[in-house]
Amino acid sequence: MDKGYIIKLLENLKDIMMTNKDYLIQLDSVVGDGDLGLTMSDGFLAAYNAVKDTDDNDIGKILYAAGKAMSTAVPSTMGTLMASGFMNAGKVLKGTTEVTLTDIANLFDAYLEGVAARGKAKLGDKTFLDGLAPAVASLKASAKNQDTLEHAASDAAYAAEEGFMHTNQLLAVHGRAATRGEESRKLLDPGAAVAMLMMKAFHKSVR
Amino acid sequence: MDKGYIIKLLENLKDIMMTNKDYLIQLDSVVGDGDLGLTMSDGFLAAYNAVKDTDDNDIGKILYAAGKAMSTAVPSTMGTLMASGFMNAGKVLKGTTEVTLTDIANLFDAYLEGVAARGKAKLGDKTFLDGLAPAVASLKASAKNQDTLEHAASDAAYAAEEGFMHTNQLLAVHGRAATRGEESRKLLDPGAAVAMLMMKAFHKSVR
Amino acid sequence: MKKIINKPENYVKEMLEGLYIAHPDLITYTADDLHCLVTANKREGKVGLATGGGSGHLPLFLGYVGKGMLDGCSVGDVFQSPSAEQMLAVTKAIDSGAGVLYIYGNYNGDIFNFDMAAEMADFEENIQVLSVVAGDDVASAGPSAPGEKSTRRGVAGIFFVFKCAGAAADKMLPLEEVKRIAEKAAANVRTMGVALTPCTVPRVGKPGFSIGEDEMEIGMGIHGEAGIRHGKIEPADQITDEMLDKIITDLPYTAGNEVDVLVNGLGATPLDEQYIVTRRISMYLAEKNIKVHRFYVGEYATAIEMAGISISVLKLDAELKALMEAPACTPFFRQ
Amino acid sequence: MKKIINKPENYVKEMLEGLYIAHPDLITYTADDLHCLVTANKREGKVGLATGGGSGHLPLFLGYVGKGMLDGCSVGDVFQSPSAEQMLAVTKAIDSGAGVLYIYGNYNGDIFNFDMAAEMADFEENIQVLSVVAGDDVASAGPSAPGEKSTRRGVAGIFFVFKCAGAAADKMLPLEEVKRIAEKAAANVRTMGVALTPCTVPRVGKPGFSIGEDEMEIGMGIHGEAGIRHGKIEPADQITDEMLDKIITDLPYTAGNEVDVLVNGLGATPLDEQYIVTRRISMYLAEKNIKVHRFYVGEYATAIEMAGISISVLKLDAELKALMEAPACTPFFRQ
Ligand SMILES: Nc1ncnc2c1ncn2[C@@H]1O[C@H](COP(=O)(O)OP(=O)(O)O)[C@@H](O)[C@H]1O
Ligand SMILES: Nc1ncnc2c1ncn2[C@@H]1O[C@H](COP(=O)(O)OP(=O)(O)O)[C@@H](O)[C@H]1O
Ligand SMILES: [Mg+2]
Ligand SMILES: [Mg+2]
Ligand SMILES: [Mg+2]
Ligand SMILES: [Mg+2]
Repeated sequence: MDKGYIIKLLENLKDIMMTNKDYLIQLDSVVGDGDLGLTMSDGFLAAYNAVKDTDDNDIGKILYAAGKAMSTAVPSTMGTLMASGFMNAGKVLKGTTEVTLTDIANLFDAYLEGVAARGKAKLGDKTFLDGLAPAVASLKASAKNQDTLEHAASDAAYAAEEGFMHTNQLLAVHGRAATRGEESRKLLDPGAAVAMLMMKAFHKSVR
Repeated sequence: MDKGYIIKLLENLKDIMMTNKDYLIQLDSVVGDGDLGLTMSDGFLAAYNAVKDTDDNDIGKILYAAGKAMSTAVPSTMGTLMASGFMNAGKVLKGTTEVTLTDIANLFDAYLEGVAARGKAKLGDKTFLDGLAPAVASLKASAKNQDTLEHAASDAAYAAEEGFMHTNQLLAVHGRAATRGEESRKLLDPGAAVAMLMMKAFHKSVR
Repeated sequence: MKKIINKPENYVKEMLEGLYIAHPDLITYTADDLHCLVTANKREGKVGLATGGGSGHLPLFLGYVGKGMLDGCSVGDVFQSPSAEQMLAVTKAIDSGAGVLYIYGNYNGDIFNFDMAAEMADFEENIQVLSVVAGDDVASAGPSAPGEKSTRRGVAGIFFVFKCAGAAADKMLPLEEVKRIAEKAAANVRTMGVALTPCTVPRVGKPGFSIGEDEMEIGMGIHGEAGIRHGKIEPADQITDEMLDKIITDLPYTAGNEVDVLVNGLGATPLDEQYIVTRRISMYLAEKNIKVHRFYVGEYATAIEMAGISISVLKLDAELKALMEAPACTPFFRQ
Repeated sequence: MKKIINKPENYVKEMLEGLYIAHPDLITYTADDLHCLVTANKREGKVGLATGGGSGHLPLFLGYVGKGMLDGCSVGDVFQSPSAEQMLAVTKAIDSGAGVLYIYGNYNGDIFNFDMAAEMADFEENIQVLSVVAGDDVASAGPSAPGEKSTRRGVAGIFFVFKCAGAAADKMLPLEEVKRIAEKAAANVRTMGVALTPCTVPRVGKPGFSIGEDEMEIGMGIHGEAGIRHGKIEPADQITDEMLDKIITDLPYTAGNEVDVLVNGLGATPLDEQYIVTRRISMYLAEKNIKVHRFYVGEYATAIEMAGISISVLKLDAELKALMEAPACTPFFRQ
C-alpha cells in the first residue's frame, strides 16, 4: 500500500470525527469544557486537507505535514496531542513509500509514543493512551502472527473500544477532569473515545 | 437679646432638624439622593455644638463659627449652603452683642444672601431660596411696622411655609432634581422644607 | 452587594490607608486627615494644582497626584464632596507662593465647597486661588451659550485637563497661564459614556438604580445620572458610532483636526472590550479625516463597579500636544 | 451576557486590532498573524523572552511585552492555548542569536504547545529554547515533592517571574542565567485568590459556573476552576487573613523575610477594594515581621469580568530585589 492508502486513512479519520462530533462534545461536556467534538473534527479535517493533494510520496513526510496542520488548526490539549502523534509517526516512517501491516503497527506505535512523549501521562491515567495502547498491542501481536490486515484492524478496533469502556474504572490525573478528584472515576474519558474512533476508521480503511 | 438668645435659636434649629430627620429623608428620596435628613440634623448639631459653650459675646463671630463647623461636618449641597448662610450672617453682624427684631431681620437677610451668593440660584429655581425669601421679606416688613418679635416670627414662619408649599409649581434647574426636567415640577423641594423648618424653630425660640 | 470590604462606613478610610501604604514615594497627607492628600514631592515656586471630589471613581481623583500632574486632592465620602476646610488644608500644604489652581468637576456640592475654600484661602491665608470647572459630558446638557456657565457634568475628560495643566505647572508657568491652559483643555474636550450595569454605594448596600438585563443606558453619568436614551444592547461598533456622532458634532471636531482619545472603563468592563471600542474609534475618526495623536485606554475614571465605557476626545493644537507628551509619574498614570 | 462587543467570534481579533492601534510604539506582530505579538524595540544580542496563553486575562499575557520585560507573546482564543506554530513564529522573530526563554503558566494545552514549539525551534530553526513553567496558585494543589513537577496552576504571580527575568535579560545575561533567575522567581512566589462572581466566555455567551448571591469561592482559578472552599462572603480583613495564612505557611515566608506583594483585581472589583485588602496585608505581614519592599496594586491578571482579588507574594533576596527595581515600559506596566 502506498501513500494513496495513507491519504484514505486520513480521510476516514476525518469522516468519523465529523460524524461523531456531537458525541464527543457530549462526552467532553460532562468531564471537561465540551470542545472536543469541535477540535477533533476541525483538526482531522485540517490534517486531511493539508495532504490530500500532495505530490510527495514519502509517507513519513505526509504524516508529519498532516500533524503540523492539525497543531496549527486546533492548539487544544487533544489537538496538540494528536498532532504530536502524527508528527512522531512521520519521523519514524520517514523515507517509506510503501507500508505493510508491520509498518502500520509501527505507525500507530509511533503515534502512541508521540502522544505519550508530549503528554507525559502514564497508562491508567485515564487518557487517550488508555484507548490507543491496547489497540497498538493488538496490532503488534497480529503483525507477529502475520494476520491479515483486515483481521488485525478489526481486533485493534475491538481492543480500543474495550480500552475506552474500561476508562470508567480509572481516576483522572490530567487536565480539567482531574479537578474532580474521585468523582471523575465513574466517567468515561473523552480522549479515549477518540482513540476508539481512530481504530474504527482504520478498520474501515482496510475493508 | 444677647448671645444667649442666639445660642438658644441654634439649639431650636438643631432640635427641629433632628425631629424632622425622617421627613427630610423622605422628601429628598423622591427628588434626590435622600441624604438631606442626615446632613441637616448632623449639620445643625455640629453648628450648635461648636458654639454652645463659647466665651465669645460677639454674635457675628458666633454665627460665623457655627457656619464653619457645619461646613466641615456636612460638605453636601445643602450643608455647604447653610454654612454659607451662617458665615455671611456672621460677617454682617460682626461686633454686635445685642440684637433687636431689625437685627434679626438683617441676620436672616444676610443668611439668604450668603446662600444665594454661594449657590447662584435665582428665586423661582425651586430651591431653599423659595422657602426663605418670603420669610425674610415678611420679617423686614414686620421690622418696619415695629411688630412684636413673636408676631413677626409667626408671620415669617407662615410665609416660609407658603413658599415651600408653592415649590410644587416650580421647575427644578439645580442639582439632582434638575435631571428630571418637567417631571420635577409636581414635586415639593426638600431644601425649601428646610427653610420652613428654620422659621418654625425661630418662631419657637421667641415664644 | 458583592464587595470585598469591611464595615461600609470605613470604606473610604481603609481605602486611603491602603493607598498611602502602597505609594509612600508619591503621596502623603496633611492636617492629620487622610482625606487631605498631597504630593510627597513638593516643588518650591511651582503653581500648586488641587482637585477634589467624592470617592468611588478611582483612579479619579487622587490617583493623578504626583510628578507632572496634580499636587493635592481632597477626598470626600463615596459620591460626596469633601469639605471646604479639607480643601483649604490641601491648598495651604501645596502653595509655595505661586498660588493654587483648583480643577474639579461640575457638580453643585463640589462647586460650593471649592468656592468657599477659595474664599477662605484668600481671606484667612492670603493664598491666591483660581478655579477651572470641567464639564465635558455632552450627554448631560446641551452646549452653553457663549458667556453662560456650562451645566454639563464633569466626567473622565478631566484627565486631559489635569495632564495639560500639570505639565504647564511643571514648566513653572505662572498661575494665570496655567489657568489659561486648563481652560483651553477643558474647552476642547468632550466625553460620552454608556452604562450596562448599575453601581452600589457601600453604605447604601444596594444599587441606586437598575438597567434591564439586556439593556444599556447611553449617556449615563458616573453616579448613575440618567442618560439620553436607554435601549437594547447593540454591537460595540454601533454603540461607539452613536457616541462619537454626538461627540464629534458637539465641539465640533472636523477634518484635519488632531486629537488625543481616552477610552475609559467604568469599573467592571474588561480591557478587551475597551480595545474593541478603540479599534472602532480609530476607523471612525480615520473616515472623518481626524488624526489620532495618541490613545489612552484603561480605567481612568470609574463609577465604583459599573460596567460600561466612556470615550473622551481632546482637540489638540501645538501647545496642548506638547503638554500631553510631557512625562508624568503618579500612582495611576505614568508616561 | 452584558458585553460591549461585536460578533463573539471576532472578540480576540478585534481586541488585538485595538491594541496595535493604541500601542504602536511598543508592540507589533509577526508572520502576518495578529496573534503573534512581538516587541517593536528588539535589542540585538539579548536573550528573547516569550510567553503565551489564552486570551481573557488582560493585561496578561501580552501586556507585559515591551522594554525591560518580555519580547513576544503568542495569543490564543479566550481561555485557549495559541498554536505551536504561532509560538514558533514569535520565537523566530525575537531570537537574535542569544536564544529564547519561554515563561508560561502551568496548563496542559500551553505546555504541550510550548514543548512542541521548542522542538520545532531547535529542529527547524536551530534556535536554542529553554522553558520555565510558573505554577504559583497554592489553592490548586499541594506543594510538589522535591524533583517532582508541580501540578499547581499558574496565576497572577507570573508577573513577578516576567519582571525578574525581563530585567535579567535586559542586563544582557546569557540564556542559562536568565532561566536560573526566572526559576528562582517562580520558586519564591505564591498566590491565592477569591472570586465573587463567575465570568462569561464571549463565544459561550453565558457564565460557565455560578456562585451564590451572597457567597464567595476561596481559591478559585482564573478560568473558574473550583477553589478550596466556598461560603458566605466575609469581611475583607477575614478573607485576606485566610488567603495569607495559606500563602505564608506554604513557602514558607518567615520573620525577617523581605517581599514584594501584588494585589490583583480579577476584572470587576474596584480599586478601592484592592486597597482595602492592601491595608490588611500590610498589617498582617507587619505582625509576622515580614517586610514589604513594595506593593503592586491593580489589575495584572484578570478572568474576563470576574469579581474578585488575588494576592501574590514574592520572597526577595538581593538579586531579585535589584531586578524588581529595574525600569520597565510595556503597554500595561511602567516603572
Ligand atoms: N497528558 C495527557 N496525555 C494524554 N491525553 C491527555 C492528557 N491530558 C489530557 N488528555 C486527554 O485529553 C482529553 C481532553 O482533551 P481536550 O478536550 O482537548 O482538553 P481541554 O479542552 O481541557 O484542553 C481527555 O479526555 C484526555 O483523554
Ligand atoms: N444652587 C442652589 N441654591 C440654593 N439651593 C439649592 C441649590 N442647589 C440645590 N439647592 C437645594 O438643595 C437641595 C438638595 O440638597 P442636598 O440633598 O444636600 O443635595 P445633594 O444630596 O444632591 O448634594 C434642593 O432641594 C434645593 O433646595
Ligand atoms: Mg475539552
Ligand atoms: Mg478546551
Ligand atoms: Mg440630597
Ligand atoms: Mg447628597
